[in-house]
Parts: sequence; C-alpha cells; structure tokens
Amino acid sequence: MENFLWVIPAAPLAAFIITLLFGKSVLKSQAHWPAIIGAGIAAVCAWLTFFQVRGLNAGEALNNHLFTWMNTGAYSFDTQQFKVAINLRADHLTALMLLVVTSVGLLVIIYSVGYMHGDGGYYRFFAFLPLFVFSMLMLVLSDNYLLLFVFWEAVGLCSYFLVGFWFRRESANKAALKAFWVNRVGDVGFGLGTMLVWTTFGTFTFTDVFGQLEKRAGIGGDITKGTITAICLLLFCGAVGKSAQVPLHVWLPDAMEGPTPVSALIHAATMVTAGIYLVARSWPLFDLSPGARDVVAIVGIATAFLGATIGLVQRDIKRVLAYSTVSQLGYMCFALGVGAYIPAIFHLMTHAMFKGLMFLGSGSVIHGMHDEQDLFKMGGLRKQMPITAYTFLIGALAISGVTGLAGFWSKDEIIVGAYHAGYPVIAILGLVTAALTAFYMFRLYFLAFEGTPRYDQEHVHPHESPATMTVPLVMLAIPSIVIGALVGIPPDKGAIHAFLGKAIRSDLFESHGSVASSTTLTFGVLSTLVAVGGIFLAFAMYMRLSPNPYTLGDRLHWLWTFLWHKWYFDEVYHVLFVKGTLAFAMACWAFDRYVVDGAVNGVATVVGRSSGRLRRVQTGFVANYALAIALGAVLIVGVYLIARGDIFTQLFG
Amino acid sequence: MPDVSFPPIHYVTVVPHLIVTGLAVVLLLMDAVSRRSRAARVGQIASLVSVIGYGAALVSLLFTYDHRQVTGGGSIRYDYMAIFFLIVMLSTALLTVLVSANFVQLQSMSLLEYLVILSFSVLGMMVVAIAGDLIMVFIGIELTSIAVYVLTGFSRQSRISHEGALKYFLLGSFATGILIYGMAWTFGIAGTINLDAIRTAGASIATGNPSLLLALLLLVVGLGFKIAAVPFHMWTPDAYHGAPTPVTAFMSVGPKAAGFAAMLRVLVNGWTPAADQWVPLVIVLSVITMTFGNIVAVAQNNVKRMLAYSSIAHTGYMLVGLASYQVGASKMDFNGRAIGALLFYTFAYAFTNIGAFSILTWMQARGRGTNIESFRGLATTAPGAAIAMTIFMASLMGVPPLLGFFAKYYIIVAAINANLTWLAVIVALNSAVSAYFYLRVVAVMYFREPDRQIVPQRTSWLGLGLAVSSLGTVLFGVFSGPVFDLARKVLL
Amino acid sequence: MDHFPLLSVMLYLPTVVALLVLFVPRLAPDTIKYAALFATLATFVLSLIVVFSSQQTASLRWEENYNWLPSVGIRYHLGTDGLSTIFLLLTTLSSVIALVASWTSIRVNIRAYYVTFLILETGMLGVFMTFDLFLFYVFWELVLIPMALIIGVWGSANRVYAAIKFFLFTLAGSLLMLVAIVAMYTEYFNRTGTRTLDLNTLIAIPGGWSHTFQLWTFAAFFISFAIKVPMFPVHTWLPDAHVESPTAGSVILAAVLLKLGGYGMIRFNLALFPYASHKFATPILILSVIAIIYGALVAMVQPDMKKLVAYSSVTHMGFVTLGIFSFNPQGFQGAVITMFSHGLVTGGLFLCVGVLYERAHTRQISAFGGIANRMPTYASVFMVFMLAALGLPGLSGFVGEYLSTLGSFRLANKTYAAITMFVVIFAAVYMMWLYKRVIFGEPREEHHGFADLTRIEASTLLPLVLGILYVGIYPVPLMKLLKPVIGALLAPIVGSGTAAAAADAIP
Amino acid sequence: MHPGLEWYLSLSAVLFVIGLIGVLTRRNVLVIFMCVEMMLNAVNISFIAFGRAISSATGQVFALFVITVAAAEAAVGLAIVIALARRQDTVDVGRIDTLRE
Repeated sequence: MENFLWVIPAAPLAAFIITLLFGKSVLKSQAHWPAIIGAGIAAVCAWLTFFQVRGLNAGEALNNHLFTWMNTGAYSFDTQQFKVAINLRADHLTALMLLVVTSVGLLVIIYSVGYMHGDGGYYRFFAFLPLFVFSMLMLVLSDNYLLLFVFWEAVGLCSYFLVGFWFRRESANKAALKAFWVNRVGDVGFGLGTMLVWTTFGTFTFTDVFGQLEKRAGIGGDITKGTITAICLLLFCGAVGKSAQVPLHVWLPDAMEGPTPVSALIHAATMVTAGIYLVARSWPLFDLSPGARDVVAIVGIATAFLGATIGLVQRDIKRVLAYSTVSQLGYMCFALGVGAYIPAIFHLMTHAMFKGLMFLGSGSVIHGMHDEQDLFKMGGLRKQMPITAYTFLIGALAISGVTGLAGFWSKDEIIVGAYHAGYPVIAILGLVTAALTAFYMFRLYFLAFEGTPRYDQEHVHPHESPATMTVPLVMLAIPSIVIGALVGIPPDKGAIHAFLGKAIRSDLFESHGSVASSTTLTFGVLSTLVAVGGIFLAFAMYMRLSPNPYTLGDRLHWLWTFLWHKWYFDEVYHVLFVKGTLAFAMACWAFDRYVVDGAVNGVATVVGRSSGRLRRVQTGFVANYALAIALGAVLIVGVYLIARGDIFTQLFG
Repeated sequence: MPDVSFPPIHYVTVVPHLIVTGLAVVLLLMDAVSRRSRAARVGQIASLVSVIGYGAALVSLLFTYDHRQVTGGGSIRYDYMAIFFLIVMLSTALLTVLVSANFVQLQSMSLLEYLVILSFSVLGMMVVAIAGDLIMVFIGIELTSIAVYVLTGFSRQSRISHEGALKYFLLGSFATGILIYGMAWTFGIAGTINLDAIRTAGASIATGNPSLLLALLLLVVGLGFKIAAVPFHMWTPDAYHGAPTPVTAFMSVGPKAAGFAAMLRVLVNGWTPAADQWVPLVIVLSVITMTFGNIVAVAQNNVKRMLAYSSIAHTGYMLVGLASYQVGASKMDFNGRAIGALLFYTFAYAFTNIGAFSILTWMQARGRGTNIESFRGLATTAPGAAIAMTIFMASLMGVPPLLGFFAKYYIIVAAINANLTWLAVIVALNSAVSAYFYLRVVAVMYFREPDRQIVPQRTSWLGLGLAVSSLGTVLFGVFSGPVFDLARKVLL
Repeated sequence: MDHFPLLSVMLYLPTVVALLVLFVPRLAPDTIKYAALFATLATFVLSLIVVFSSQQTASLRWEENYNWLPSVGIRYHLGTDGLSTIFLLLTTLSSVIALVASWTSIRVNIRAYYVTFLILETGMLGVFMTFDLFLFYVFWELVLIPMALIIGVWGSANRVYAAIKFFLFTLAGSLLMLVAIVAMYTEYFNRTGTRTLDLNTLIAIPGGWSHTFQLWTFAAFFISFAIKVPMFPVHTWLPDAHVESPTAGSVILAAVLLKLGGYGMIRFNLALFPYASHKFATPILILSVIAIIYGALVAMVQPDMKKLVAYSSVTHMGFVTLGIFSFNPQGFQGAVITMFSHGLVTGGLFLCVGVLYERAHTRQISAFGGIANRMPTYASVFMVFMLAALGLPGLSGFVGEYLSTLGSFRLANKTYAAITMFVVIFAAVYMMWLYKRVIFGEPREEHHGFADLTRIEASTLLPLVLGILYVGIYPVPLMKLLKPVIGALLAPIVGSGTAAAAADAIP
Repeated sequence: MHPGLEWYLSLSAVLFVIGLIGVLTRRNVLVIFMCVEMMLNAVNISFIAFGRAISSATGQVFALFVITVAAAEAAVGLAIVIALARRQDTVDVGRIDTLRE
C-alpha cells in the first residue's frame, strides 16, 4: 500500500501540464476541467491516505521512494555522502496537511470557475492553480529538508505567478515581485539552515536527523546546543518569510493584488502556513532549544498584535483579511514558540477553513460589486447576496473565537497553552489581540453587509454569485462551525491531539502536567468575553456610530496615521533596502566602470603614451643615431658593471 | 718565401657558396649581354635563374650534410650551425626573389641588377655562416651590408629610399668601425683571429680583464648594430621604411640572420670562455630591445614602420636565446637548445616576416600605401590576402600552432632552463603588448568597411611567394620538430 | 571500437568542413549553412557517443596518444574522462544551437562566418580533450582568434574595442600560463631527465612539485584561467564582449568560453598543485564571494539587457570558483554543474535577448514592456531561463549553486557561504526586475508587429529548456560522470600529503 | 728607443675617438664619412701594432682587408650621397630627416 502516495501530487501536476499544453488551443473555456479532476483525485487520495495513516502507530509513516535526485558520491576521503532522494512520506502531520490542502484547493478551484469566468488568462489561471496544489502537496509530503526547501520555493513561485496574474497591472507586478523578493530574504536563512542540518547530521531526512538527536545532542553528545539553536533560527528565518511574520510580513497584504481565489488558497489557507508546518515538523529540534523557541514566540506574538492593529483601520476588504491572516499566523507562530505545536496545527487547520471561507466570501462580494473593494463603498449587501453574507458571518464568528465555533477551540488552546507554558504576558497579549480581531472582523462585516448601502445605487447592482462560487462557501462554512468542536473537545485531549500526538510527541508542553480544567474554563470564559466585547464595540461604532469611528479617528489622528501607514514598515524598508541597495549597486557599477575597467584602460593608455614619447627618440638625424650608439654602449657597460657590483675594481683595479 | 703555404680546402664544404657565386656570375653575364629593350623578359628569366640557383644551393646542402668539418686552415667551419644558417639564408633569398620579381619591375627598376646585388648580399651572408675566423666574419658582414646599402637606395625615384640608404650606410660604416676595433682587440688579447684558437687562448685570460671587456663591448655593439638591437637600432626604422618593400623584407631577415651568425661565431664559438662576461651584456640588450621595440611599435600607423619596430622587438626575443647560454661543460645540451632556439627563431622569422612584407608588397603593387588605413576592409576586397596577413600577424604574435609561436616557445624554454624565468615573463608580457599592434592590423582588415576597391594586378611570383611563406608558417609550425632537432645540434 | 580515433574525428570534422567551405568556389549561402549545420550536428552525435560510452572510472576513454614533437617531449594526447565528457557535450550542443541561431541573423560575409565558427568549435573541443599541456595551450589559443573575429566582424557598434579587449585580456593571461608550462617542463626534466608535458605524468612527478615552485606556477595558470572565467576583478572584458557580440557569439562565449577557465582550474591547478591550491584557497574564495555579490549588484542596475546577463555570468561563475576551491565533493560537483547549467541558461538568455533584438533593434530595457501580450510563447520560454538563472529549485541553476554553496559551507569559515546565500535575493531582484520591465505591463504600440517565436528561434530555445529541466530534476547522470574524477582529484588534496595545509581548510 | 705597444694603441684609440666624435658632431655627410674612414684607419693601426707585438702577419692581413672593404664602402657610399644630393640639393645630415619617429 505504499505506492500510491505519488498519485496525490501527480494528479495536479498532470493537470498543470495538460492545461499548459492544451489549455489555450484546445480546452479554452473548459480549461478548468483538468484542474478540477486533478485536485479531485488528489483530494480523494488524500482522504484515503488519511485513513491509512490513522491506523499507523506513533512514529510510523507511509513512505514512497521515487528516485534519487542528487548524489555527489561516496569517497574514501570524505565520510559524509551527499545524497538526496525524492521521497514522499506521510505521517499524521502530513496527512492532516494533505486534507487541508486538497480540500481547500479543490473548493477554491471550483469557486474559481465562476470567479474567473471570462478572464483573458483563464487557462493560465487553471494551469497555475494545480501547479500550486502540486507544489504544496509535495512540500508537505517531502521527507527531507532539501526537498521541502525545493517546494518551498516552488510554492513561492506559484504565488509569484498568481499574484502577478494580471501582468498588465503595474501594481500586480510590483506586489508579485515584492512577495517573491521578501520571501527570498527568509530563504537566505532557510537555505543556510538546510546546509547546517546537512553538515551537522550528514543527512536531510527528517527521521534520520531527529533520530540522531537523542544520542548526539544530549549530554556528552558532539552536537552543541548552539548548533541546534542556530539550525532552528535559520529554519525559522524561512518561516518568517513564508508565513509573513514580523519583520517580513510586508509582502502578504500587497499579495492581495492577485485574484481573490488565490488569496484564499495561497495567502490564507495553505502556502502561508508552510512556515508553521516547517517549525512544527522540526519540533524535535525546537524542543531542544528554548532560546530559539523564545524568539519564535516573541516574533509570533508581535506579528499577531501588529497585524491586528493594522487591520483595525484598513478600508480595503481584502486588506483587512490579509492583516487578519498575518495576525492569525502570528498566533500559530507563538503557539509553536511556547511549545504548543499541536494547537498551532489545529489553529492552522481551522484558520484554513474560516479564512478561506472569508476570502472566498470577499471575492464573492467583489464579484458582485463589480470589482469594488473599498468597504466604505459597500453596505447592506446582505440583502442582495445572502449566502455570501451568512457564510461570511459564520467565518467572522469563527475567527473571533465565539464559543463553539472552530476558531474558539483552537485559539483558546493556544492562549491556554502560552499561559500554561509560562508565558503569561504572551497569553494576555493574545487575548487583547483576540479582542482586536473580533472588532475588526465585525467592523468589516457590518460595513459590508449591514447598514445602508454607500455605493452608487444607480450604477452598481450587487448580485449574488453563481452556484460554483456559493457552493464552496457553504462547503467551507460547515467545517468552520463544526470542526473545532469535532476534533478539539475536550481541550488538549481532543481527537486532534490523539491523532497528531503520534507524529508530534512533544512532552514539553505536556510536561507541565495536565492543564487544570479550571484554567481551561477560565480562559474559555475570558476569550468568549473579549470576543463578544470586540463584536459589540464594532456594532456600537459602525452600526450605532457611538462612539463615532470617524471623529474618533480624527481625535486619535496620530494613532490612526501610524496604523494606516502600517507602522511605517514599507516606508522604512523602501529607504533602507530598496533605495540603499540600488544606491550601492549604482556605486558598484561606477566602481566597475571607472576603477576596475579604468585600470585596464589605464594600462593601455600608459603603454600608448609611453609609446608616443619613446617614438620621438627617433629624431631622423643621423648624428643623434650615432650618439645613441655611443651612449648606449656606455650605458650598457654601466648597467653591467653596476649589476656586477664591482664597478670600481673593474675600471681602476 | 719559405713558410707560405695555402692550407687545403675541402671544396665540398663550400658547394653552396660556389653555386651562389656561379649564380652571381651568370646574372652578371646576362646583364652584360642582354639588351635594354628586352629588360622585362630578361628580368623574368633572371628571376627564374635565381630561384633555380638558390634552390640548387639549398638542395646541395643535402649532399654536403655529412661532410661537416673545419677546413681551410680553420677559416671555414662547416658545421650544423653553418648548415642551419645556410638553410635560413637561402630560404630567405628564395623568398625574396619571389617577393621582389613583380614589384621591382612594376616600380620600373632593373630587376636584373637587383638580383645581382641580391646574390652578392646572399653570398656575404653565407660567408658569415661558415666563418671560422674573424676575417671571414668581417668580409661576410661587409659584403652583405654593402650590397644591402645599395638595395636600400635602389629605388631611384624615391627620396626616402635614398635617405634610408644614406642613414643606413653612414651608421653602418660607423658600426663597422666599432666592430673591427673590437676584432682588433680580440686579436690583440688572444693573439689570433681563428675562433677555435681564441677559445683556447681565452681560457687562460683572467676574467675581469678590462681589455677583454672592451673587446667584448665593441664586438657586441658592432654586431648589435647589425642585428638592430636597442640602442643600436636607430637606423632600422628609417632604413626599413625607406627601402623598397621587398628589400625591407630581405633586410629584416637576411642581414639580421647574418648578424646573429656572426655574433654566435664570435661569442659562442670564439669567446666561449668569456661567456660569463658577455651573457650579462646580452641579457641587458635583450630586455631593452624587445621592450623598446614593442612599446614604440604600438604608436606606429604605418604598417611598414610598425614591422620595422616589431623586427627590433623580435631581435630582442632572439637575443634571449643567446642570453640563456650557460657557462659550464655540463650545460652543453641546454646551450644547444638555447642557441638552437635562436636559430629556430631566425628560421621562423624568415618565413613569417617575409610573408608579412610580401603582403605589403602585394598592396603596393596594387596602388596602395603601407599605412594602416590602406588595410581597411581587406578581408572583403581580398580575402585571400587578408587570411595570409592574419596568419603572419598571428605568427608574429605567437599564436599556436604557427611557426612564430614555436619560436617563442623554444626561447621561453631556453630562458627558463637558464634560470631566467623573469626574462621569460618579460618575453610573455612583451608578447601581450605586441599583440595589440599586430591585432590592430587584423582588426582593420576584418572589422572596417573597405573604402575602395583593389586595383587588379598580375603578380604571379608574388603570389607564389605568399603561398610558400604562409604555408611554411603553418606547416613548419605544426611540424616544427625536425627543424628544431636540426637547430639544437648547433653546438655539435 | 576503442581504437577508433573518435576524438580526432570529432575534433577535426568542423575544421575539415570549414576548409571545404573555404576553398570550394561558388557555394550558395544555403549550401554553406547546411554544410556547417551538418558538421556541428555530426560532432554533436559523436559527442553523444562519447557520453554514452563513458565509464565510471577515472581512466581515460577514447585515448589517442602519439608523439608529436618527440625531441621536446610533446605528445598528441587526447582522451576523455567524466569531466571532459560533460564539457564536450556542452560544447557540441551549444555549437549546434549557436549555429542555428546564426541562420538568419548573420547576413554578411556568410562564408567567412561559418568558417570561423567551425574553426572555433575545433578549438573549443580541443581544449576539453587534450591531456598534454602543450597541446592544450595550442587549442586554448586557437579559440581566441575566431572568437575575436566573430565579435569584431559580426558584432555591433563598438565591436572593435570589445574584440581587442577580449583578445588582449585573454592573451595576457595565457602567455603567463605558457611560461608556467615551460617552467614545469624544465623542472620535470631537471628532476627526472625526461622531457614531457603529459598531464598525468606531470601530476605523478616523483616527490611532487616543490612548494615554492607550485606557488608560482599555480599563480600563472590561475591568472590565465581567472581571466577566462572571468573572476572579479579581471572581468571587465566580459560585458563589452557580450554586448558587442552577435547573438550566436554571446551564446558560445557564455556557454563554452567561460567554461574553459573553470575547466582549466580543475584540470590543471587542482591536479598539479595541491599545495598551492590550499595556499591560495582563501583569497580565491574571497574573490569568488565578491564576484557573486558584486556581479549581481552591478547586473541589477544595467540598462542594457545583454550587459545585465553578462554581469549575471560573473555572479554565476563566482559559484564555480567558490565550489572548486572548497575542496570537497559537493563544491566540486556544484562547480561543474553550475558551469553546465550556466551554459544552458545564459546561452538561453542571450538567445532570448537576441530574439527581441531581431525585432526591435535595441537592447535597452527601457525600450520594452508588455511583450507578453504580443509574444506569449516567448514570454514563457524566457520565464524558464529567468527562473533558472535566479536559481529556482527544480531547474538546473539551483543544483549547481546549492552544491557550491554547500561546499563552501563545509569550510571552517562559514562566512563565505553566509554571504553567498544573499545572492538568492539579488539574483531574484535583477532577473525578475528585468523580466517584469520587459515582459509584463501594458502592451505598447511600437511592438505591434512583433511576431511570436519563429520556428528557428523555437528550435534553438527548446533544447535548452529541456536541458535545464533535465539537469534540474535529474542531475545524477552528471554527478556519476564526475564521481571518479573527483575521487582521483580531491584525494591527494584532502589526503595526508597536504594534511597540514588542509587542516585549516577542511573541517 | 722604440715606442712600445701602448703608444701605438693609444694613438689608435685617440684617432678612433676623434673619428667617433667627428661622426657625432659634424653635419656634412662627406665629413662624417671621412671621420668613419679615420676610425677604420685607427683600427688598422691597432691591428698592425698588435700583429707586430706578437710577431704575426695576421694583423697586417686584416688591415689590408679593412682597407679594401673601406674602399668598397667608399664607392657605394659616395654613390648614395651623390644620388641623394642630386634630389635634395644638400649634404647636410641635419636636413635629411624625412624619416623619423
């Protein structure tokens, strides 16, 4: 039963190839079929795999060896052999990720049939989506760091393609470049991390690396804590980039220039969580390095808080969601930092559902509003597009952490976990952020769907989206409600813990002893309270206008400006890195032309000049020539005698 | 007159000389009997006769090869060095005839007279090649030089030809004076003019003897003039530039070879024991010669003049071979290779440089100047000539596998053998500099648009000369082994 | 079969065809082109035979070893090992592609062009298959003149300057190499009484070359190769040469000529001078890292597409020297694969630039924009090259660059690798920014008539795309070819003989 | 008292140097040429002196050859001078400088 793992990525890959080759010429407006079929097959297989994996014991996994990718050979003088195989491996963590990726992927592809209808690049879109699904599946199926890195880059590439999908638009191009470039900053670290892994362990394979830890990283082992910490931090650099953590979060909001299904799939549900996946996957390493985990936790909570604050003031519907994504990724990240790996993955999963849902919902709104994205030009849309509105409401409730919905369970576990692991400040900040989340989400909801329309009702006639778009919304709304309760009850001991516990056996979190149910209860009540509080405040401000958000904005103008400018990250980066690099590059070029090449031309000039001088020796006068002969003779003897060093004895001795 | 007796001569050793002498006589007779009205026709026949004569002399070497010996009371040294130089000189003569025949007539000069003088000059060179004593060296050198003075001023219409000749002549006789003064001192110190005897006598002369140094200095200066070593080169650019181009071709190779032959005879065969004294002189000379020649050549816009300076530079390279001479009996093989490298260089230079000048001749025969601009777009208007010129330039540059490259290669080998790696590096750097001006010619031929068409002209002799020299440059390069094998026996 | 002089046939086939083309009068241009195409294709097929008959041992295949100039110990010694095989394949493939790329773009002096081109191919092949230092030098120089001619005759406006600069730069270096070769020859003779320039004999000199001697000769060889590679700071001939060269010339220049340097370093510097290799490793590594970063930065701000690609070559070739002088199998494999990949990728990029130049007659980036609207197929092909150039995994560039960097990462000093890694950002910046400015954006009026790739253009680009994918996804065959070479080459360097010197270089 | 070898040699050297200086300083072609002849003859004195000092006829023989060669040179040289003088109407080497640099 080992040999069908490859089908999961192969199906979307085949879809990509078919669409690429025949999409334009043959398939045309039916170009979505290969993608749907491919993703469908992948989804089915992912479920099959899931059930198969469920039957496995802890530490076991499905393996599928495809071929050797690289092998620099074994040598007598070099004990470390560099060998990387294309190996697929599905353990419990992977199985869960497969489900998330394939199901959200399939739904988004179906949704896109309606959303992208009539677009000039229709086939292109349905070529790149399965390519992304393929890459993402390979990413989670990789059994080693290098392969993971490869597909890490590949999903980044797909993101680049899809963000810049409308390549005529300058803003889309810029956003695509920014996404790729910022990600590459993180990849510098990740790349070095893979190298350090290899030089330390002699292998990239997860199981081999982790298997060595016990013997070699313990007391008396040859691997120091510093090395482990370095590996963790380098790997985490990659995660910071890919999962849009501070300070590399700046690309994600801009990436909203891509078509909305892309935002839903790549920039909410799957790709951006790859960083979380990477850290969770490397839990044995992080377990050994409290220092690295502290960094992760601090970055995470900072991201969560920062994203939420910026989300408070955005006008663009997708940008609010984008900053919300940043913020939620921050949650997952600090969960990892405090050692709550399973809750992090749990939140990853629920977030994929409800954030995917909301992005698709926002797409439906944009679609219905004829490409209007400004929240302040919407209002009262619930009447025209009820399915969108209600499903969106479900998503908003879920993310806000209202008791019972998916987000509540996962987020609560994270906060409890942070508190429990001895990070009370982080737990409190988490709660504050939760309140902010509830507020800005419902601000969005009220501005878009409730109240009176603020758009030009003469020309804009919002309408509900077609079934290909609404069905996926419903399909995502259901898990957004139930999945948390289904797998997350009881907290810390739910089905997800039992399942993932076989792959992630971190006793770090659990070592503090079983979480007292009173703590769980307390935080449950607290987070419900802050969620309801946030929602109520949003209701008061945007439905009742008391306090009036506009006057409030004027009064706290400095704060508003600060948030509106997104803490000035982009501005500072622009000056520091963009302009700085360009200036440095120009300086280098000038150096190249005037100094390096100048030296070359300088030598030529010197030879030329001296040639011009020396040729004048040839005066044309015979007497001078004869003189040259005579003087030359004297000169040569002189040089000769001086060289011999005995000029005086030669002449007078 | 009791003790006057003529030392016996084995005439087999001078067969080539006799043939060339015969050639000169035949040519003189033709001049005497032929009518002026049929000069053109007679000139053609005379060319053919010359070619046959020089060819026969070359072939005769094959038969006299085994009769190497010292004869004529030590006046004649018929050894490997002689044979090799004879090959170079006769090849030079042959090529020169081919290159000159059409051109001289086109310039309405008397071809027959020209060939007569040429044959005297060649004979002089050949005498140097077999010289066994200083008189032979002197006679040979002077015979060559005097004939070449005439050839330089051969173009009666050209003022620069006369000017070149005058300068060459004045300085040449000045240098002759210095040379024979050196010979006189040699005679005075060693008590003999026979080279072998000088070698024997020299062994007992204390090193550092000021008279010896004086003699060596005077010899080196006098011979340095003949080979155009800096700073005794000053006549070269002017004489080369002024002379009719085929003559320049000849004099850049022939008398230079003769000069080197003389130098080798006097210094290597004669003053062997004083090698530790003259080697430093030669080293200094070689460095300044090649460097000066190359650097000044960079700024030349007239290709003929550029080649004149390049010829100076090549003298410098050749001198490296002599400079690599090592003192000591155990060094015979190395010395053979070092001097052999010099010999090989003269051989290589003969083919390549005469080839390069024959292109100039070819151009002038078609109404073009020798300025670099005249070469514009030659690759388009006359691709064959351009390819040939490219071969010659590349060979002069030292691009493998052409003849010039091997010449430089053996020189570098010699220098490094003699622990003169720094000198080898200087050779290399000089080659890099020289690449610039050779390349410039190639660049102009290939990279510039032609400004005018070539005037068509029938020059079959010249064509043959070009073919021979370019093929020689390539083939003797690729198969340089046998040639070098012969050259490296020079000291045996 | 082994006694068939396959290599000689392969080597001289282009020249023979060139001579035929040269001397047979009244040939139609098409006949000349087809004759040249035949020659390059036949050579390519022969090189495939070499590839498929290669063995997993360090000994030479298809060896031909004859006396050439016996009195000075120079031999005509040809052969192939894994390293040669890779470069022979690259050469023949690039030649076919460059030849096809010249098909319509070379319009003047057709006969001369193809003759020059074919002779150039002989020279390049010769360099990669000789095992006698003298013969090597002969071919090394033989490459120079045809290449300079191709740049100088068929190039663009400032071609003469570029051609002469190219020529003089390379010649200056190689003359020093000649001196070094002679020095080795002499030294070997003094030590053993044998005159030889046979590489393997020289490597096996009893007792090894003395340390001082190694330092000097290493430097002489290295300078020559470094100019060809080109390494910072002797790289400035490259942008000029590329910019002025015709497309096919750029392809050959990038695909093969730069490789001569890297190949030479491996074949000669490493093999002959293990001690000096260690001694010089640190400065070379530093220069490599500078080249990598510096090239990328300078590439970033080029207004001319070809110059941009040229500077990117400096970057990529920096990985080569970085990998070689890390002295471990990873770095070594990375260096060679980077070279191979760079041949495909940069060749492709130059072809892509050429495609646009044919249509717009300019290479200024600012003259373009929105090309994807007019030439979608072109845009996708260009995309592949662009991505490979920025080192995207799955394409050929990544394999080599990752391994090179990993090789340097294994050194005790991790700074090299750490700084080098930053190039992943810069490479993405200069390549993608170029791509964005040229390909993306609103369609422009002046590009209205631009046709998508012609059949000829597509036929030059497609093999490269396939090659890039192949090397990216399945580089194992290349690695297998290299394995025996590495075993033979690195063992003495890592081995006990230089243990002392190795101590500070190998962790 | 017979003058010793040194005297002859000194005389020869003085003459030689005078000739040499003449070549360097005079501008008239003919005078320069005369100076060269003087150098040659100075050398002849050396030859003969040396020859006598070691009782060898070779010195005299050599001197004879030198005289002969000098005559030949003179013939050719004067022809060149005349040819040039005809065209250029000068025997001043300072004005014969078309060929330079």
